[in-house]
Amino acid sequence: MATLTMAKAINMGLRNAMKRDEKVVLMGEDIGKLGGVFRVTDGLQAEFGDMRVVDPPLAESGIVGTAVGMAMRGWRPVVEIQFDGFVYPAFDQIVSQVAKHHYRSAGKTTLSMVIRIPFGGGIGAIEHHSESPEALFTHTAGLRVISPANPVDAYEMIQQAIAHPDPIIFLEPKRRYWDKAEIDDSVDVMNKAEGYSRLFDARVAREGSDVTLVAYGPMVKTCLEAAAAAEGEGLSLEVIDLRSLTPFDIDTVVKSVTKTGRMVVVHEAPQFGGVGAEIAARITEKCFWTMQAPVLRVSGMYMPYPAARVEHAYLPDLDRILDSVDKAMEY
Amino acid sequence: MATLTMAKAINMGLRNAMKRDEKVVLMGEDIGKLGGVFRVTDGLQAEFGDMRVVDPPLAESGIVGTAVGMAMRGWRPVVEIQFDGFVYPAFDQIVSQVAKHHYRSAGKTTLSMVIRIPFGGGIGAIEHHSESPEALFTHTAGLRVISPANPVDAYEMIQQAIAHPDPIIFLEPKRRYWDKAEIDDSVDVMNKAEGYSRLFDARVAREGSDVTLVAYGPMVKTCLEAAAAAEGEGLSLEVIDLRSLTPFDIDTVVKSVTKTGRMVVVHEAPQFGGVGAEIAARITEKCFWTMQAPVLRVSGMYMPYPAARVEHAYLPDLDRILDSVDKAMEY
Amino acid sequence: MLTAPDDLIQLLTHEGKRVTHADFSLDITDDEIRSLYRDLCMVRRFDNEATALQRQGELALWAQCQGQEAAQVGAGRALLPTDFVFPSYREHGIAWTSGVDPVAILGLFRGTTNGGWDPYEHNFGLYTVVIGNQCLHAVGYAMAGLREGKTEAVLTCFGDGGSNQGDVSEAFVFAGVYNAPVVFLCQNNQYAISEPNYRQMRAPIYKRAEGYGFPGYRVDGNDVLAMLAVMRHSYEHARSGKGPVLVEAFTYRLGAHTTSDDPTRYRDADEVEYWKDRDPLLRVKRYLDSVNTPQSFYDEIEVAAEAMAVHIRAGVRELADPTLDEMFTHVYAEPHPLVEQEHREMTEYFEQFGGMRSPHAAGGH
Amino acid sequence: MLTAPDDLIQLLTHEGKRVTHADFSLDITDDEIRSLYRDLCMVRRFDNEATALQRQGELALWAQCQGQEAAQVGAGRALLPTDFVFPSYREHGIAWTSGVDPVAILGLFRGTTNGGWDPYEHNFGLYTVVIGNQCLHAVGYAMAGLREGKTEAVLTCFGDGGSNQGDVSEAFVFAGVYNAPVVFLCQNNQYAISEPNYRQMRAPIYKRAEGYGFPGYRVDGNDVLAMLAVMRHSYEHARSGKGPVLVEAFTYRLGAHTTSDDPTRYRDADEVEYWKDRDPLLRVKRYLDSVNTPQSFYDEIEVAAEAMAVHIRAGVRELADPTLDEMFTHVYAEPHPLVEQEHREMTEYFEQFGGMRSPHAAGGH
Ligand SMILES: Cc1ncc(C[n+]2csc(CCOP(=O)(O)OP(=O)(O)O)c2C)c(N)n1
Ligand SMILES: Cc1ncc(C[n+]2csc(CCOP(=O)(O)OP(=O)(O)O)c2C)c(N)n1
Ligand SMILES: [Mg+2]
Ligand SMILES: [Mg+2]
Repeated sequence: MATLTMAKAINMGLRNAMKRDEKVVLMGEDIGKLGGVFRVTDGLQAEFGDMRVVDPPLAESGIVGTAVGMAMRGWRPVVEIQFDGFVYPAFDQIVSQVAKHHYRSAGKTTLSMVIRIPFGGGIGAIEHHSESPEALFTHTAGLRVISPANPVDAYEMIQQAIAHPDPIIFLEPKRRYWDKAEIDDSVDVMNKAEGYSRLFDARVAREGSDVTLVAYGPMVKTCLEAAAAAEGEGLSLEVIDLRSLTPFDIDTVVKSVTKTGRMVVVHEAPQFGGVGAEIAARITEKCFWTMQAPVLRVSGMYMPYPAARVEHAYLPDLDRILDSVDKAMEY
Repeated sequence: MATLTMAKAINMGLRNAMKRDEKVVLMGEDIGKLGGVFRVTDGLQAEFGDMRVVDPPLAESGIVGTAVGMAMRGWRPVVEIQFDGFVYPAFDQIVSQVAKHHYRSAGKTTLSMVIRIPFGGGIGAIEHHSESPEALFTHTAGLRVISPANPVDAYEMIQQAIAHPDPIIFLEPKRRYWDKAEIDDSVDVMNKAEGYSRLFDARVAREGSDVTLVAYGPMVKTCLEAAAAAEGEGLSLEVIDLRSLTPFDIDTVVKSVTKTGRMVVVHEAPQFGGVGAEIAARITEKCFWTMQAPVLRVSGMYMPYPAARVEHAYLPDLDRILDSVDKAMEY
Repeated sequence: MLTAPDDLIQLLTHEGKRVTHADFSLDITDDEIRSLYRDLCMVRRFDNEATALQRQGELALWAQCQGQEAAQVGAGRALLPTDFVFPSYREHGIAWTSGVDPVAILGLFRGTTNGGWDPYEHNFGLYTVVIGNQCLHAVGYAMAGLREGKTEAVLTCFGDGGSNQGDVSEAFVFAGVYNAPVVFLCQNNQYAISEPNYRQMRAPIYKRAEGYGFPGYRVDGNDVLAMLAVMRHSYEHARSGKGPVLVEAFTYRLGAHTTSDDPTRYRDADEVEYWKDRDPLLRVKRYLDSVNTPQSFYDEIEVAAEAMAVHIRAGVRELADPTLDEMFTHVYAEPHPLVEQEHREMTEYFEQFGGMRSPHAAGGH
Repeated sequence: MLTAPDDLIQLLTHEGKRVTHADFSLDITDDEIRSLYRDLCMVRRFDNEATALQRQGELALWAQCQGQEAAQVGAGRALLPTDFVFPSYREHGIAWTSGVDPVAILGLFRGTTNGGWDPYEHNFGLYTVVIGNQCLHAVGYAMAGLREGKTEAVLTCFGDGGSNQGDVSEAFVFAGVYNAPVVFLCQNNQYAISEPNYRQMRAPIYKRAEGYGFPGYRVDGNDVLAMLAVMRHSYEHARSGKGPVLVEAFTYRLGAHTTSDDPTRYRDADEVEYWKDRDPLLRVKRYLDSVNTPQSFYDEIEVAAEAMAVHIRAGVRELADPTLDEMFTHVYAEPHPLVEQEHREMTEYFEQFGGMRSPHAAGGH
């Protein structure tokens, strides 16, 4: 057992994956000597050499595109995009190639690759460093999109993602990199009987009976804080940590909503066309007669991510979540 | 008055816009001598010369990026992306620059530009030529996304879009390029008192009372056909042509749903995370007590656009729409 | 009018005369040249058959390679079986020399598949329609090969227009930095659909290589001998650990961009005439005639080509539309609940009508 | 250890000796050199103040330009007022010579704005963080200038790492094809964050220009005289209708990539020492000392720099956080109902608490 930050937990997960399978290659700007701008790959180049921990030229399409070529040969590239806002130069390769290759080749080509993206705001960064592009990927069939919310999941999920045969967008909630938790590093995550079979399952992070809060990545912690605060006011909130956005574990959410009849979805991305829209539409369709209030959404706003000094107003926080919970209760 | 195809109607709209304002410049692969692969710009280079109708190097990011630079100087570039599937190389410029520049510059820089994209399937094309990427743009604040469904709208909307100060993604339903309608070319669209003020309004394309069908671009016609067929079965369907996806004219839809209590949204893009999700979520929130059935969605599937010989199964058609209408009625 | 520059690497003039070049030579027998000629003819025939099939409505589209056969056959024949090809969408000649069944190629253009062949069977990757994407895959594939200690060359193809995509220059960068054994073959057929070279570039493409740290050559792409020589050299350069090479094959697209295109809108008949006289098949024929090739040789090719044509025509008509099940297969390597759900729903939906019917099922439109 | 190559265009050695160059010369008085030195010192001071402000928590981040002052002041001073600049995020020196208020620059790094100045006021565009994007804007802006019949040069800046982005090569292509009056300035400070040149390229960057059909030069970027001469020449080349130029300013980032960076992880102290001796300020000082510059000259600069520092410190602390209203303004040029709705909702929401409170409102952290 070790107490690790999420950044360190991912680091350990990557190390395990690299030891387990020598076809695992990390690629990303400054991930070598520097250990990445968030130090997630700290020490790995020293340990595995610069053929396995690659500091590529500064060109995201090039990084993802060459990773595709490596994957075509059975390697397992794990790409780090330095910040969310810098994934767009690689968007074409991701949407037209990474997502489609298995289908186009009728399964002959398997692209087992992971694209790690530190995402979201809350760290006071300048523009392009705080975005939440998940909806752009979840709409693209062929990709799987997952996001851990805590160090334990981060540690396990990164290893499972690397072992998985499909391409996976792995969204790391950057403002949670420094959150700590106990990690049991004595168990081989991939040797647990289930392997990666539970990778796409949602998790009930906290049980409750009045309203279901649904979140993923950075907002799970915020929802848990809201639930704790609500308890004081006599409200019982159930918090679901989706963990995976596609596949979307609808059963876990339906089960919860069947109990509560009310749901608030929380994410940092703008509401319009965000992941919350799909969740709301899908759950409403499934649970039409159960819902006692419409699905409400708490999210970022329809604007470019604003200047850091007002991001606190842009980002969903405990108060805004509870405000929506109250609205849901009023129905 | 002239009877024109949608392609010709856009051609005439472009010509008018170019005559009206000499800062309008068209840029796009093969739009010159060839007149574009769909001949939408036929004859315009001969008329306006190759400084106003530009066949640029084959590089979409380059085309959009240089268009941004021209717009920064007060020019009004109208970019043609040859097919939907080729817009992704320009995605970074669109999302990080086109969408954000007005905000970043606190309004000092106005990017009055239009990005025309023939989109959607139904023409038997090979891969990457039949995609519906609209949800990737509507989620991006700073862009406006519109789509005409018929030649008259195409003719007027392209002119209004070019005159508008904001960047606009103009989605042309390519399978409707050959649809014909009467166009009144004697009126100067921009001299009509309203200018572009109604550009973002939805339109009730057919009145009805039982179920509201909501669509845009290529699916409007399909919905109208479905409504005509349903009439025979005694069902009265109201069809709303959104015309604009962002802004989304929620009032027109709410008004309709308040009357019908039932709604089916139709689009070609995959359902998961599609524009229909946002419409469903938003309308459900607004009309929670009015809805007699959940919003149902008829759409493409969660897969890369399939081989052309099965696109008929992938694309929403009259039967699938009526099937969903029946489901909505059963609630 | 676009004509041929005079600094091209050439070993066989368009009049069919063998010439020498200071840097490149080819030790080749007339029989070997006949064998190349045979491939040129087979590819030409394949291309013509496909065009005819498109006209008959059997294909949705066809991208002709007519005029580019020498560039492709030269590049293809110089490959070793262990080398790998990342083609664009017009490399029918390289598909042919790689042993891919022409019928498989046609599936993509018929619209029965987005792929059509197993990339690993003949080390010939899927056609790539999004311009430039494949160049990066080639580099990555080659980088992985280096890690495996292989000495294989990787070929990737793109066009004159395609050379401008950011992905292609990024591929140059990566190949250079990692010394990847990639041969970049740019078939400069002088047009990107309707746009002639002068709208795409200010300097010849092959010159870009130097700025990225590797050699670039410009070859007469209508000269199969020069292509063979330069490509052999380039693959060997790559295999022997010297890194990437860029080869610009200067050629001409004799046909339309695709069967949907109308080249009369953007180029003159006399330009096409000029290039017809430089037809890559014609010059080899001129040479072979000058060395007394018997008519029986040409007859034999004709017989083989006709047999292939029969195979293609029958094969294409047999290419079945995907079933609903096939349509839903392979979106992911592992099951995905949403795909499964939609698969189930669509199956149930079509069962109302007795299963999915194909508008094409009756055998064409 | 990364050292200086010896084929750089140089007019002033790092020992402070003026030298001649076959292709570039500069007719300049000692007083003019003093004026350049003054700018170098002001920019250095601006940079140091900003670093200090970041350490004090007044800025979220700072990207130092230390070591690159000569490249920037040379490039900036050679501009005419009608020319336009499309900077990256480290062009503080060019911002300075363009007349942009240093406080405006700091707004971006304080996090009070995503922009901070009016691009048209000093013909100095907004900083661009997404690597390479701005190069295409520069080309488009120049293309529009051609259409207006203007004879203006457009400068755009990027880094050694940035040179690899697809957008930059596409900018080369477009500039070449359209003969756009763009000067591409690559400040090769030898690192892209932690990645040294050898991880980014196989050949010197300036060589890429030729492949795109225009000249490329490699200059000693720490030599303000060489920079001034080459940039003057290049802008004039552009303005006179000869098309684009690429200038690689070979320099060294003496500081960290940004205040978040830790360069000790990836480079050695002796390398930094080597380059400190090549400091762009030092060599001009050595020269000026050799021509008997009075101490009063240096004192006057010190006074001016201190005045600027006072202005910066006061100005930065006064940079207000955006209000809620400001946050919602300018998403679009024309009203957008969804933005209006969310604006309304958030205003109502914050009214419950008596308005939006800023965690920073008390005057910094
Ligand atoms: C990214 C992208 N943009 C546009 C297209 C549409 N398109 C298909 S082929 C072509 C021209 C390609 O010209 P070139 O690279 O010279 O190759 P050629 O077709 O002449 O072999 C274009 C514009 C595409 N397939 N991909
Ligand atoms: C598209 C993109 N990818 C990654 C980044 C993150 N990033 C910021 S600066 C930088 C290094 C840039 O190096 P270089 O181009 O040499 O410029 P320098 O910072 O040395 O001036 C990186 C990787 C970015 N801003 N944009
Ligand atoms: Mg071509
Ligand atoms: Mg640098």
